[in-house]
Amino acid sequence: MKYDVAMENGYAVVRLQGEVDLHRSPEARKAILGCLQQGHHTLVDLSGVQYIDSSGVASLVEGLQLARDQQLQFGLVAVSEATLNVLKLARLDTVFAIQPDASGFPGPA
Amino acid sequence: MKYDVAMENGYAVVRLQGEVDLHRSPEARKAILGCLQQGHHTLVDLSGVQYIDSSGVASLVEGLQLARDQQLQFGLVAVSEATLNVLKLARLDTVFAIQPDASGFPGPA
Amino acid sequence: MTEPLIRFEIPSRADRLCLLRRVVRETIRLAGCDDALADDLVLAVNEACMNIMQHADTGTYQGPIEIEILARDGMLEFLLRDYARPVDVTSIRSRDLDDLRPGGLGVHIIGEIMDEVNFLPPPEGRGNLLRLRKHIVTGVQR
Amino acid sequence: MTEPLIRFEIPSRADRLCLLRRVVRETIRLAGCDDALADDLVLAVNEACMNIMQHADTGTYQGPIEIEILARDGMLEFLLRDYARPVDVTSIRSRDLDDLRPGGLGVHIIGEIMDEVNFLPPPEGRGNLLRLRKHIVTGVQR
Ligand SMILES: Nc1ncnc2c1ncn2[C@@H]1O[C@H](COP(=O)(O)OP(=O)(O)O)[C@@H](O)[C@H]1O
Ligand SMILES: Nc1ncnc2c1ncn2[C@@H]1O[C@H](COP(=O)(O)OP(=O)(O)O)[C@@H](O)[C@H]1O
Repeated sequence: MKYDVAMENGYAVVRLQGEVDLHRSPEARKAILGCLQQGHHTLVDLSGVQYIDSSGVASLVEGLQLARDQQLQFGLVAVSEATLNVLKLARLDTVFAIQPDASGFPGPA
Repeated sequence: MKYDVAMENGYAVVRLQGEVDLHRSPEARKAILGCLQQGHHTLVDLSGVQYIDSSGVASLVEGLQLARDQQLQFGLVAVSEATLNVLKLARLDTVFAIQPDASGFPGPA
Repeated sequence: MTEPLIRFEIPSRADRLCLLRRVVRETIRLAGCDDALADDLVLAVNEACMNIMQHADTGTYQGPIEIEILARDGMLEFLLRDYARPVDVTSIRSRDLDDLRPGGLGVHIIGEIMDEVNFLPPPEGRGNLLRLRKHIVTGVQR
Repeated sequence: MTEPLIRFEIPSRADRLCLLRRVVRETIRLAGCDDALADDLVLAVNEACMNIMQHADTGTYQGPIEIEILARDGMLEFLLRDYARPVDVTSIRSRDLDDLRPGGLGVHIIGEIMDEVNFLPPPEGRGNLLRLRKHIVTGVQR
């Protein structure tokens, strides 16, 4: 797994790539929570994620929870098929705000 | 592995595809020797061979020997990189007549 | 007795899950699984190994994880063996998914994907033996 | 002691070589081998397993073949274990390649590809333990 963070349309966009598994999800988690802790509305771009396991999904859930606590926006962007499959298995596909790309989010108020 | 046999330009052309290993090379051997036993000048098309081991190479050597015994022509066609690598390791790359395609052979006299 | 397609072992370390997934995938692809089914089964086996890495001996287990994959009776069977203290099977349950919190997803995911999930008595009375089974429709090459 | 990347076992059957090759390839790719080197190493390990299938117990060996792959000291190491009668090491030699005949290529190919090829005393005094070693230049991920 690798990731980068960019500012786009008022959001911090964390783009994850590769395999987000127990070994590598702590990095993803840190990147996501880091953006939120800095007060950014945050999107996670999952287009390049070939594999994600429950620890990776847990990092996304943590992001969502922290965002709610801090009254920040949080969403998923360009969710790969592999990721959507796992979100569905975890019954989380309707819990997250999901858009094909960052422009699908209205931009922070 | 799978194979087919076609007549082309006066040669029987045995086209091998896939992985020619200890498990599947007996079939390749039978196809090659079968053509020669029927008195055909024979070419083996290796363009679709992703893997060949020493048992597959041994089948080619048997073909060459039988061809010599029977005074038939025998050659290799469109040798894949994987195959050429193994022929080189076995120092057989100069022993076989090799052409990019069947038309590279002169046609039986 | 059916000969396993493969038996292999990895250390109980998160950085070996990547290889585990590749070995499982290659094995079940050769056994006739299509990509979508392979994705699911790889995920389920990965989750089961994660659970050993995270929870066996309350997270301290350092020993090997042995995996055996068999194809028989129209079924793919995955046997996962560890040498940790026996798990209290009643403690293994999926949480209520409506209660949004990170974690607690693995057991649920395994159950969604697999047809049967059972802890068996381990062969020499040590450790744990988890059996995951999945009926498959495609012809399985033996 | 270096933990192996993987330990696995296949039955001594030609129809399992395909899976062996895939497992070896995935393992050494993760360890940093490029495609060309992976091709060669897969071939060499395949040839060594073929030899067990074809020659161990004069061709009658039915037991398992155990394979261990390690990365250490800038080297990839492959340990192949069988439980056949000990081989007479002096009988294992490559033939004169100028003498054109089918067969007799495996040992030569293994020697061409590998940096070291050795029979070691097997751990519990049974069977055979063949060690193949290859120095690699790329950084090996542990
Ligand atoms: N191999 C195991 N050994 C011991 N306990 C386990 C094992 N697998 C699962 N458990 C127990 O089952 C619970 C639920 O597991 P799971 O659904 O994977 O969620 P999580 O691992 O995130 O807690 C774990 O919290 C743990 O208490
Ligand atoms: N694992 C083994 N057990 C017993 N004998 C072996 C083994 N490996 C190789 N040999 C011996 O070495 C010889 C050369 O092997 P090889 O070069 O692979 O050619 P081939 O297998 O075609 O004879 C074999 O014929 C056999 O006598």
